Amino acid sequence: MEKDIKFFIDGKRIDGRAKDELRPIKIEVGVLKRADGSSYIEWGGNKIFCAVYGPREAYPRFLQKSDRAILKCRYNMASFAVEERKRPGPSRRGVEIGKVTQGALEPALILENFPKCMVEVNIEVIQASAGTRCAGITAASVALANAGIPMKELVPACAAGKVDDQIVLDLCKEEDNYGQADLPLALLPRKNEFSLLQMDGDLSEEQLEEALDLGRKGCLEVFEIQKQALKKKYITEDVLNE
Amino acid sequence: MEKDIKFFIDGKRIDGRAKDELRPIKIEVGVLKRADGSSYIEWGGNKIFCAVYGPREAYPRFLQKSDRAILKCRYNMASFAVEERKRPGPSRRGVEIGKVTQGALEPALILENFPKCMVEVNIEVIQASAGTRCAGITAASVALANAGIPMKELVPACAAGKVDDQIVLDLCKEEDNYGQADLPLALLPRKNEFSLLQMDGDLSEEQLEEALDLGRKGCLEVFEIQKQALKKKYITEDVLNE
Amino acid sequence: MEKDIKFFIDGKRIDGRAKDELRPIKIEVGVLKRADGSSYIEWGGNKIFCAVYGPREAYPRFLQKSDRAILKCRYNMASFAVEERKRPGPSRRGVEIGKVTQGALEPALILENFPKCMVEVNIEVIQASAGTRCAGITAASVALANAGIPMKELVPACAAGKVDDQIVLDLCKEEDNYGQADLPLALLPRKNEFSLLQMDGDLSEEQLEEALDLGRKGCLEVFEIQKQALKKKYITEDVLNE
Amino acid sequence: MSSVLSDIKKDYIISLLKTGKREDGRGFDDTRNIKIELGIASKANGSCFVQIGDTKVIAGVQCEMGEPFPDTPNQGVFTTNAELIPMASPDFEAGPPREDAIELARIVDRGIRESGAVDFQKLVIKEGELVRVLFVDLHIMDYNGNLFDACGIAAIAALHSTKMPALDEEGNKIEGEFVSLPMKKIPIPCTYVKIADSILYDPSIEEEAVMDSRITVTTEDSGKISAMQKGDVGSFKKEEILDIVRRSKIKGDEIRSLLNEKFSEMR
Amino acid sequence: MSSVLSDIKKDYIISLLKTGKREDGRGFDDTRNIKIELGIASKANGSCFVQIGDTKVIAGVQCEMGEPFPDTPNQGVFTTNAELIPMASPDFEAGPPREDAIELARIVDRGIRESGAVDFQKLVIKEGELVRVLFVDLHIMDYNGNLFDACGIAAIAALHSTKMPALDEEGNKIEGEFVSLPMKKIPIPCTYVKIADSILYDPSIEEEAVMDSRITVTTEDSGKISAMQKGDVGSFKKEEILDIVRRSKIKGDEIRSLLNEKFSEMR
Amino acid sequence: MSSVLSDIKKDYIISLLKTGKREDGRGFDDTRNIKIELGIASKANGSCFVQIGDTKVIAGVQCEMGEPFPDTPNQGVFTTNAELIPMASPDFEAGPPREDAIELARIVDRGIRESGAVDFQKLVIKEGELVRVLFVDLHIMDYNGNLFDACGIAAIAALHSTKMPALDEEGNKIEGEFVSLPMKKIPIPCTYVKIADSILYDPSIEEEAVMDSRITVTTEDSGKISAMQKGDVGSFKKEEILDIVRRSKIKGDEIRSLLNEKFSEMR
Repeated sequence: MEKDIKFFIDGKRIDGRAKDELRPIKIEVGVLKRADGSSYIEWGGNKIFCAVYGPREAYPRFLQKSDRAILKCRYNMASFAVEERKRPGPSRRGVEIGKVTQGALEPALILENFPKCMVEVNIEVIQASAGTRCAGITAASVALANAGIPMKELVPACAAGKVDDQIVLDLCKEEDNYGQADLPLALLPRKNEFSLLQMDGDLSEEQLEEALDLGRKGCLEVFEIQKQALKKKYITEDVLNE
Repeated sequence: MEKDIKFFIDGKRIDGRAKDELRPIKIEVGVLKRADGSSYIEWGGNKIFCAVYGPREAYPRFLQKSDRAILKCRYNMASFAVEERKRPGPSRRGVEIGKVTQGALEPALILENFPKCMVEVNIEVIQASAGTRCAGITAASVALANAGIPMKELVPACAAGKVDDQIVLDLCKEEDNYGQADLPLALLPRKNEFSLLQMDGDLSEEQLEEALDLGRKGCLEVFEIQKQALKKKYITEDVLNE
Repeated sequence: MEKDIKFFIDGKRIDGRAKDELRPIKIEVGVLKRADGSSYIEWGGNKIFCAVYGPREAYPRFLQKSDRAILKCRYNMASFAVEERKRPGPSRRGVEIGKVTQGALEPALILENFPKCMVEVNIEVIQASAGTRCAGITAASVALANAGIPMKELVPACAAGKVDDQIVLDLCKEEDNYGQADLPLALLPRKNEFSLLQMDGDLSEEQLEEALDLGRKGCLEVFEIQKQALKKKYITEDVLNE
Repeated sequence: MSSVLSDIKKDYIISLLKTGKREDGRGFDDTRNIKIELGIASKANGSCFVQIGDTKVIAGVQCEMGEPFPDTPNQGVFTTNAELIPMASPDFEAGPPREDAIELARIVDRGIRESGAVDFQKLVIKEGELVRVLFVDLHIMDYNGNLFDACGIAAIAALHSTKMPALDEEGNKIEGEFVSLPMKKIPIPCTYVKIADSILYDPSIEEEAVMDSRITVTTEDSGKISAMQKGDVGSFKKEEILDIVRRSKIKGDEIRSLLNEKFSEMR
Repeated sequence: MSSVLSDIKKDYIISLLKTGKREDGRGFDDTRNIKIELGIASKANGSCFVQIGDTKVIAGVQCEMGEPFPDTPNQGVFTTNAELIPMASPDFEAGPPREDAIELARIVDRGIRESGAVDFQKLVIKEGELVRVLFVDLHIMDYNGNLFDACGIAAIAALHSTKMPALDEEGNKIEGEFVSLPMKKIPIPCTYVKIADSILYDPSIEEEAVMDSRITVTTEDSGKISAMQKGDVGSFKKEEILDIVRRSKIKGDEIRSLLNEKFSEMR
Repeated sequence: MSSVLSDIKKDYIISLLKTGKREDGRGFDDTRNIKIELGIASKANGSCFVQIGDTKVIAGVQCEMGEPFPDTPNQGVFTTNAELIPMASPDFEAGPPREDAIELARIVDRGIRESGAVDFQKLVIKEGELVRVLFVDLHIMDYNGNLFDACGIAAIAALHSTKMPALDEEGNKIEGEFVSLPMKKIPIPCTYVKIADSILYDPSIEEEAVMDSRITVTTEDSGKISAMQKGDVGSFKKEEILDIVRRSKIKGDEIRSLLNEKFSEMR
């Protein structure tokens, strides 16, 4: 898949970033009226909405668990989010990302309070540009907090990767397409464990360790942005309520 | 969509009708054994069967309404009803027509007597030639009466339209395909309100008023044919029962 | 469909068999761990697994019968079972074979003991070479016995057919493709009735009678192989348990 | 294809059969009233309405052009589809075709295809490239028993009445000219049910509800058997099968005569 | 598209309407706040975010190339799709488009297609062989009433803002050059509901829950009516229809001005 | 992919693990019995039956010819499909592939695709026009834990054993001549579960039912890591991940030896 691309110019990456630098991230909280919790994230060229519904009775019934709520995550990409129109409706890729998103978020939630219920996370990608699953998980975690779902901690996510034999943070489109490895991660910051970990490409053991460390650093930066977004929302609301 | 067609010759329309003249209509009642009520209509080149089932328990259950029966209308066109074979099974067009058919019929029915039940209307187009939705609604209303569903009044339907800047009644195939506007209407004769109204094309306010008036006149003629068909059915049956 | 093929050489068929000779058959019992009963059959070039689950509660509920268990038979051909890859998932052919398989097996089962339950038969064709439905029914009957489903008798199956105006037993691929008739049969040996009977092709009354007789003979041979396979399984288990 | 009928009804039907009578007064080999109307759907290339008793079905035939299947480059394409639409019975549902509809379509399809009723080789316009594509669509309007026979008769009659656009040598339509399908045979399916050892032709819906087993035998003009299909319950003895085959030939000839009459009226 | 609202709420809304007031303080012909943002999805050829009150939708336009339909060899292809995604309402479900989404897509589609808003003939690259294929995809993000107007406005605005790759005479893309769609009109849908004889523009979700009937009228710059659609319940008198048409023209002009402003900002 | 196991069972498994023992007597890094049989489905171009303990899967490979994807004109097409058929478990259902089957297919697909195991460029017959199209179909026959490893091993083994029809320069099949797939590597997936801080290779179905988290690591001959996938519950510490990677290399080499033996038997 590699192409003859110059990934580094004067130590800077294709889009001018340093190796350990994130793309710009902006998170808004409570952007949708109908949903119980919601958020909007712009991350590099990605634009993603997230809506959370629940806890409400799980449906269809056979999905209900007697000892806790279930978490359903739906990841959808709008047909117009990419340059070549995507066929509307669920894709195999979307199904898999929904599944790993659920796996990334669930360890941080306290679902035991709501037996037979479900919490639904809807992630809608309006514009896509590498790293949508990490951006979606990041936004979803904030929307879950906005919906008041009890949680142990927020879940920030961020990819590390390898391009031109170097470990870098938060791959951009060209790095994702033509790089050597992509390692999307989600972090449980307090527990210090990874709840999302996928990798495709080619890494040595040492490179993996370096990438996990760099990815963790990126996740912690994303974590700060998540907290700021929530703080801003609630301070603003407090001010308005006074 | 306009084509270079001569819509009027010596004041007569393509098929020899006057501007305010309906195509020939023939309605038969009780033509199917299995259904609770049924009818068959020939209207111009259209041939349509209608079967009504119910009231019976609504299924699936989440559709049930606690204060009244629901009305389900299914409009289907046989693959061989048109010259270019239609793929079997539901089409987007059929789904929409089913929905507007339900909207046209429901205001005339008394569904409050049957909570948690459903009444099903099945419209099957065997041969199609412009105006199937109006013919279907007309037939369905008669089949509902034949099934003994309580109703405030029958619902006749008929289209008005614009061809060659003239308002005409009951468009034929060529007028429908190459005309300037099509305005299918269903009338509640006693209430004097329209329960079906769709329009595509290009009408001025004055033309709309003229079309509504002409369409209403057409609906009232259809209404007479509906009543005759029911009368004939029940007189015949009375005679046979004696 | 006939081709210019020499079906008989020195009185022997294309694959060297006599007219009334079966292809080699091998049946193993209890080959799958998870299923309640299972079997594996190799019959000529066919390789087929069969798994039986149940009796367990029938699902979805509206399928339940208050006086007996229902029998569900699913016939599936793996994409790679034939030379031209078959699209994965259910086919119209598979649906029909599932239905006739159910019809062939059900008369031999005692389903009245298990109201509201279902017994599921799953037939999976891994390699196909003419006669999969008969091989599947044969294997399924053995797997049902292995699952302990109460039954009146085993159901052996075998096809008769017509090639080159001669009635032969157990068609091979070429005979099936280019022959004159195929008559798959399943036999209830004790009742001496046929519970599977399909035919496509061209038979006179006399040929039909000859084919039914020959097919019955084939079924009875298959019946012996079924019994041996079950005997071997349970003798082996008895020995191991001692 | 089953309804709920009380055991009492079943006992009643069986006790009647023991005295040689059917519930509706018919003899064991009597057909209900048959009505056949060719050309009911005039937009189709061929069509036929068949009513047997209160069972009503319509078959429509449409012709298109397309590529042959790779394994049969010298044959036209033939597809049969059946829709058990909710109109026909309170038990039928909308949605993708269910098992019953698939089985029905496949049996009608084979009854026509395997009998050689249509000369598929004459449907080739350019070998391996362009052939006639035939669709037979079966719509069940009113379901009151014996769908197989009604559909089988409607399909073969619709095919015999089909007029396709005539084509010139390059495969272009000749405006206003039509040709018939190259038909060779009239295979007729005859369905029998067994109820407590009585074997009855043309079962009513009540008889189907209590039947022990069912079988359909398709015969041709020549008396040859071209297809057989045991239904989804029960079993038959060899002697019963041979008896049914003999009776099918007689009934098949009767219906063929009826159709031939209709075909000659049409011309 | 209905929610459960208690009868008490309904009575309250009606009693307010009798005094000439709407629950949210608007006059009968007042729109909720409208926000229109062109180009929200920059990977698409055209896009528009529309917010009416708390209802939020996005329309994306994408252009491909392909064959024309056989019956319109001299026109581009135009397809509209709507997704009532589970994000937008607790009542929407994932899965294939439901009746509501199909109706919505078809109405928006016809409102644009039949009005002649796009000059489809200018989308032909090689007659009968190669044309532009336009997809309009509607994503409902937040459903709080009056989806038809929000979607209709978003679709027409996205089309007006669309930039397609320029093509040379052979139909090859000219790298880096873009052309606008050949737009001719700005049809605007205006939706009204009737509640106890009051007729209200731009219904809120609460008003939709208690409405007796609903109608959408699409008008053009010239004041012509290009489409109408009565909703799925209730009925209207002739006089009511004509009154709504008159009011639609005024509201349609207001929204057209707003869009024209946005379009000129864009240039 | 979960079963219901009582809490008692879970406590029992954990208490055993604390004493360093697994329920079935294995050490933490022991595989259950592995059986590999190449060529089980002889109609396919390549096939492999893999049994790990009581888990049984079959992979079939079929080769067709077709167009390449527009964005990779110089590569063959590769598709992986998995069917969790009802045969394999009382919890699997018939119908379209569920989430689990989609995830399984995608992970096996990427494990092969991204590792460069197949030289896709050598599957091109005519660039941008005609390429080999490879289908890998995975059938799960008996589900008793650790599906990912069983399927990953079956798929790569089936590919290594695949014989495609040889082609002449124009892309026509040379009757009776076959060529192997251009294989470059043998990536092997190794799956580990964490249960109460113990990390176990090749989980049984009982262990999967009580696991806290799961991870699959795919390594190559060179010891390189080519793919990783954390499963759908739980989380891992960095140290745990690095430990698992080290152990995966050892187990991966063991299985590669086993496969290489089979491949040399085959020749």
